[in-house]
Amino acid sequence: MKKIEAIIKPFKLEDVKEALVEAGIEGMTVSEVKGYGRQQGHSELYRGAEYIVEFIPKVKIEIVVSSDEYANKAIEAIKENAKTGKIGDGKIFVSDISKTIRIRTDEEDEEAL
Amino acid sequence: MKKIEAIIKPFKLEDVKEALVEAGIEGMTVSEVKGYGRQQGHSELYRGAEYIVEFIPKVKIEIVVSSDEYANKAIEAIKENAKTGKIGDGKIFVSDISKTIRIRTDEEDEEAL
Amino acid sequence: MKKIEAIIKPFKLEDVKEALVEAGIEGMTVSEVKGYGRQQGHSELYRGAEYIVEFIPKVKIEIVVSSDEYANKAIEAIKENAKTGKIGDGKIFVSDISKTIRIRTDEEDEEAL
Amino acid sequence: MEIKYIIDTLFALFAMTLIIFMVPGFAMLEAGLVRTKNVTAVLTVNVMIYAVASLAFMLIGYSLAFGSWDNDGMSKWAAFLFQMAFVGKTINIMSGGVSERARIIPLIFFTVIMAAIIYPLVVNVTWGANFLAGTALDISSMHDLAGCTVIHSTGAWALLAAILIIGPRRRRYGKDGKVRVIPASNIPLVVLGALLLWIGWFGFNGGSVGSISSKENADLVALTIMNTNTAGLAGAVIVALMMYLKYKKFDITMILNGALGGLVSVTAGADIFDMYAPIYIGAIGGVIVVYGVALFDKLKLDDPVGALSVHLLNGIWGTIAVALFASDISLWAQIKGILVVGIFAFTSSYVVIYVLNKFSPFRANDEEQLEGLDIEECGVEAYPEFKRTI
Amino acid sequence: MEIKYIIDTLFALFAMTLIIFMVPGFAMLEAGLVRTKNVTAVLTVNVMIYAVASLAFMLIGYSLAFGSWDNDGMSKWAAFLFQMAFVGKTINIMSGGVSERARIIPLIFFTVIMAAIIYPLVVNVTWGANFLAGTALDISSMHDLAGCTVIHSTGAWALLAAILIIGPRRRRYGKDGKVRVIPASNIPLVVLGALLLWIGWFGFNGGSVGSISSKENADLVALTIMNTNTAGLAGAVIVALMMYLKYKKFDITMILNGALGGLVSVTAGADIFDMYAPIYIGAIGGVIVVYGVALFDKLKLDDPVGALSVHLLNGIWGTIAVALFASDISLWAQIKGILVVGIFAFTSSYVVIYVLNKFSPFRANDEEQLEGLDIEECGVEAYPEFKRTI
Amino acid sequence: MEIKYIIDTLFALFAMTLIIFMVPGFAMLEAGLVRTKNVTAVLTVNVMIYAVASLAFMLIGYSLAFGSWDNDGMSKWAAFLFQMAFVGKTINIMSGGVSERARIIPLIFFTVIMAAIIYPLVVNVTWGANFLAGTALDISSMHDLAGCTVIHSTGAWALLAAILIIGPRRRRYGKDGKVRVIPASNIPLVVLGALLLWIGWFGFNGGSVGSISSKENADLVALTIMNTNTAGLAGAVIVALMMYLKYKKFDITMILNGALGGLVSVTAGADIFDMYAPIYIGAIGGVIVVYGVALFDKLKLDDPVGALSVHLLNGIWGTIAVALFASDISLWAQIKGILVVGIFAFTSSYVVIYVLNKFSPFRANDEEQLEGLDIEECGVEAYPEFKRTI
Ligand SMILES: Nc1ncnc2c1ncn2[C@@H]1O[C@H](COP(=O)(O)OP(=O)(O)O)[C@@H](O)[C@H]1O
Ligand SMILES: Nc1ncnc2c1ncn2[C@@H]1O[C@H](COP(=O)(O)OP(=O)(O)O)[C@@H](O)[C@H]1O
Ligand SMILES: Nc1ncnc2c1ncn2[C@@H]1O[C@H](COP(=O)(O)OP(=O)(O)O)[C@@H](O)[C@H]1O
Repeated sequence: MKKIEAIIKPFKLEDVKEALVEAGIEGMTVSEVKGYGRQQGHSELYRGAEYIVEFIPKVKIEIVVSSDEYANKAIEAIKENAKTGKIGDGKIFVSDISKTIRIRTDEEDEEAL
Repeated sequence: MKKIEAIIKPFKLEDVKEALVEAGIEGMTVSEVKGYGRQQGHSELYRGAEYIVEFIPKVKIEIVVSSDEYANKAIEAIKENAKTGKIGDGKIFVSDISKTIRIRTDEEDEEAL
Repeated sequence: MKKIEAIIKPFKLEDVKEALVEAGIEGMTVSEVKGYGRQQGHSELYRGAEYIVEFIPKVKIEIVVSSDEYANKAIEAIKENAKTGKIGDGKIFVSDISKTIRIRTDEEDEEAL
Repeated sequence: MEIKYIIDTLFALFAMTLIIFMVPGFAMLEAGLVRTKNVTAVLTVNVMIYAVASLAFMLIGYSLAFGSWDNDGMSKWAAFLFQMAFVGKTINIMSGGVSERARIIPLIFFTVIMAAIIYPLVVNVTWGANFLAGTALDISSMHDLAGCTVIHSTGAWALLAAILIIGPRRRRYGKDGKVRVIPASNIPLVVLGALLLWIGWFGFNGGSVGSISSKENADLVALTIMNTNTAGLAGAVIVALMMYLKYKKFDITMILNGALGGLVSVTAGADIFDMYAPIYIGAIGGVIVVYGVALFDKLKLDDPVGALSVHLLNGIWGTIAVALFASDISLWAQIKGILVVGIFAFTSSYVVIYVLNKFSPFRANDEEQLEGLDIEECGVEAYPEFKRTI
Repeated sequence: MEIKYIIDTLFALFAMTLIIFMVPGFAMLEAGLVRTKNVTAVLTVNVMIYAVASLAFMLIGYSLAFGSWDNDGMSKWAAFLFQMAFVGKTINIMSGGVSERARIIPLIFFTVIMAAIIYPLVVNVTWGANFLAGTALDISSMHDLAGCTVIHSTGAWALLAAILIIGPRRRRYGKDGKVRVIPASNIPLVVLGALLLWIGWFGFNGGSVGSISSKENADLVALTIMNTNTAGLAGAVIVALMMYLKYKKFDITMILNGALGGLVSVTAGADIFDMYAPIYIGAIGGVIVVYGVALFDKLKLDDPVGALSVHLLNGIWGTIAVALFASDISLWAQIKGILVVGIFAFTSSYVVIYVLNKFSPFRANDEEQLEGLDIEECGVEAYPEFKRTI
Repeated sequence: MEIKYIIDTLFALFAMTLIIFMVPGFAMLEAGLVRTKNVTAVLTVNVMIYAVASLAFMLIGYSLAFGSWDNDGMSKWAAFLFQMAFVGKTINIMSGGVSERARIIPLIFFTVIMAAIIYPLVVNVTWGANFLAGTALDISSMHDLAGCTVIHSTGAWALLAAILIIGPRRRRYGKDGKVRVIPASNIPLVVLGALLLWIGWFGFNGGSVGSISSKENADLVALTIMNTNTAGLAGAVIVALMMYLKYKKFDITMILNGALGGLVSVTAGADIFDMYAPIYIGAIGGVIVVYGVALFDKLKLDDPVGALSVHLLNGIWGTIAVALFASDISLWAQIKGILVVGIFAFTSSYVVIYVLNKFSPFRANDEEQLEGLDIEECGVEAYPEFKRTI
């Protein structure tokens, strides 16, 4: 099984989620993270003084899939829908998962996904 | 070493944590995430209009353990205590960790856990 | 490729980030998590009654690097800058990443980092 | 005489306006004290209480209490508005203490009955037409300037009845008897609310003097407001001291409850105390709150905002204190008033809540409480964009 | 006579102060209704409106409206302050309805013109010097106690013009015509704001009687405040009922809009209604809000705070209601007033906004809206330490 | 005469009530300006200041300041309440400027001494019994209507002393001399607080006229309130302009400080300026705040709420402005007043804080500051359920 982690721009989440669902991915877990990279943070003000906010809000999507086929589908869906072409679009990381369990049913691996 | 990631219902955290501690798991890291899956989101209102909140609050527990034995103990503790039997109870994912370091002491691997 | 996950004390983030950048790590993703371990939580009050807050705010840094060399650099940077010597300094976990994609450019693996 | 009529009308409108600030006051206080998942629900309850209780009092309760709308001393509309500003408070006291678990619909039904009948009957026999006049139960000689018994105790007796019937919040008391502490979610709102209540109290007690249009009354009104304030100060200070001695920390949630306890305790006699008595009365009021909160928790009477200690215990203490600190007040008259009102308010509320509860259960079930009343009862999250911590 | 002068000055200052509470009132209401990324911007707009509009009115508008600063009945400074307290409200109504997308600079320009010219001209022909006196357009016989048409409709006509020119928020209406619901971000602020507005209304309507210094006027002021309050109560109750019947839930955001709708609807005639009429008028006002909000959404007129329903529809309804519920008021005079003011306010606002828009575009572009106006326009996040959920 | 007594009592109670709204005003302003981890602590300090300072003033300070409680013009209780409403403000100014690092216990000790002795002595020689009468230091000819020097400067001199002794917040100034910006955590609270202060200022300055019960006084009170308001408007507008010119952005935290600076600057002479002078005075006050905030940061005087600029610089400017913009005011008398009060307030505060600091250190150590004063000093988190971002 593969785990796909994608760091994307927050406002792209809805499009990505819909594309994933269309691609047959039935479950995912998302969280709000902050990113640091080439994309520049913006400056803010407080009582007449400027400062830089370096960490930029991003959304992380985690998807575990049972097969390479699904992994590729998921990657494609994310790539297509998270892209704006501007710096900061984010990254996709793929790694291995050795076991999956659905807590409700005790089902394991493929059946749990 | 193994990493166990569990996505559970937030109100089950306390029970799960206690069971893990009892099972000899001395450390864990938790975070608030949002889940999308078979469990349906609820509808909310704003000025007389209804809308659906699709992402459901979940808690993610991450535990790194030194051995398969502990991994199994942890999985059992989670499975037993996170279960309500209703859709949305969540998933457990297991993967490999190649190295662990305790920052305070520079201890590595088994000793760091 | 390697993924380095570090759980550190929140106020150490800035130092760690700067050290990572100096070590040539150009990107990272951070998130606010809660930790449970040997470090004791503090007690709080509400209307004259005391209670214990067990989960302690921590920051998780995730860095994916292309080589063991960079991995070691990153680990060194984190170890040196996150250390206070007191309980609760946190842990570093290393695992494998099989694929990386930069969404903006479709670049893969080393090139994506 | 016209000028007195004008000035007292203006004065009543001023006092009434201050009391209306207690509507946001209660709303913010309670919104700050409950968990984020129940914030919209308590806010909705607060708004509905103001709306429903005021209308019910206007259409039914006011006549029941006073027999007629006539008024010689000031505009009858101003006199009504001033009284109307009180009625919701009784119910606020009750609703606050059952928050995080009581459903809105039955609370609204209870509001109607409280504002149209129960509270007006209490007013009738104390400040109003007094249908008990001449009977053995006549309590009109109780000195209760601004409702220590008439309002605070009445509301809190209703709360006690409600808590007995509705029970505690889910998992508030563990199987092992342990008390689970459920902290306040938004301290700035708690402070804002408490301070708005404090300011409202100036109108509440000062306005209850009834007239400012003579030299004596001007002095009386000013003294009343000063005494009111002093008791609040003393309540806050003593509780701060107690908290510091116990924990070396200043627990603001308790300090504010102490201030409110002090304010309640001076409400019965602020017009007839000298300027020092409120220091003692308010300080004792603060102490009562500290022990009261612990006591009610031991009794497993779950009261998220501390209303039983603030309003019931101090409602009683304040009414008795008049006899202790002011001259020419009969202790027996005060106690009789407390008893008659207490028995009537508790019994009638108990019966009404008991019966209502059969048709429209007050208690949200465990699953609803877990999800939070905001989504269950209102469909509106209080802070949808703010990430909640576990 | 001196005593009347003194009392009416004091009364005007009291009423003025209550109205100024509407400045935080509007600010908190709108800050609670918009998304967290636009909170600082709406707050800044609210503060700037108060500052700029009041200065413009002082330097230009007041003379234009009333012809002179002289006043016999009370201190001319008090009379000015009372009127000055009104002017920002017109613009608050407009700015609230275009929040989350309108830039600050053009809003400030519009504020100057509205406060210095447009609103003063409306006041001139209704409550003021009346340069239309004797012409066919003379509308001074319209009964509009506290600005149902003069303030609420005027501001809302400007809003309608602004919405037509500026357009809806980014992605508010999907390509498929679907309406995307954008919920309020902070319900306690919404409730606090609405309740402060409510209290401010006592000063707004009560103070508009103009004098309290006779027995008749004291009665009139008190009745006006009571009727104002009653209509708000009725608006809240009816909307609560409608929401409950439809969803079995109490949508507080709509209930408060209902209350505000009720308050607007009674503003034209609160001084001449009997005590029951406001129940009907306010209830109808509430119903209008419920259907109005849905209607404007169907028309794709994006109004994040519901100002068109609350202020425009109820401004019209309230002005008409005077003729229906009070005697001796000509329906035609009311309608004529609505039309003349409406046509003037809408047209002039439209032209001004249209022209301003050429030089300094009102609409923040999609990217800026996405980032949020706080960072774009103010550089200040409203809640920088609070983690936002997705 | 009785009617004057009554009206002035009512007026003083009205003004006092408005000033008390500054208690939540300061509390919300400061709670919004500090980081979330220090919110409960500043709120607690604000509540304790009100409680302790008022009691100390009642028991000791008031007699020290005025020599006697007697009053012919109004109820002596009302006169006291009005004065009591002032005293906490001096300390609020001081405590706000050392927030995020000053511990509560020593602040409370200082509150006692300030409210019982230091501030009463300042009042004694300016508005009160004047034990300096006839000496070379007699400054009773300084015109300071509502405490530009007596309150604002006094509090801010104490703040300056405190900052010098306590030092800046942890890591506020980097080793390399760089200033680390620490942004406000809750902008709606900042706006709410500032607007409540603004409204309170009407009572502060208007009430300081002392009587409304003659035609002249009614005019004077109304003019004073109008001028007060105008200066606040001008301060806000000028700072908005400066921010926009510099950053093309509207920094609301600075704009509000500008408004407050304007309000302070008009406080000494609002009763004797014509209606245009406050525009200039307030605008200059706003400019002073902008440069002042930057200046104090360069001097490494860490003042999280900008109190030195708002209250000290503008306290001085406002006192001088009286001589520049009003006739018949001696510039020397004003400067002498500033100097005498300044030297006394600074020196006495410095000594008191220095000595207190030996017994009960003011400064929370670095680790406590890192954890936040809420947990260290109060044990109560302000927003426990809200996830904090890094
Ligand atoms: N090496 C890395 N490890 C983990 N996360 C990274 C890494 N590099 C980038 N990221 C994440 O991806 C986001 C986008 O990266 P950035 O360099 O700004 O732009 P781009 O993806 O267009 O190259 C960052 O904000 C960060 O969250
Ligand atoms: N493929 C997946 N990858 C990652 N997380 C998942 C996946 N499927 C489900 N989840 C997580 O598990 C949670 C529960 O899944 P759901 O399908 O709702 O119910 P159940 O676990 O009972 O089958 C989801 O809310 C989501 O957070
Ligand atoms: N086995 C584990 N798995 C995952 N996270 C852990 C584990 N053990 C510790 N942690 C994380 O590391 C943090 C620090 O651990 P702790 O035991 O308190 O101190 P130390 O790191 O000094 O040994 C914890 O708060 C938790 O977030």
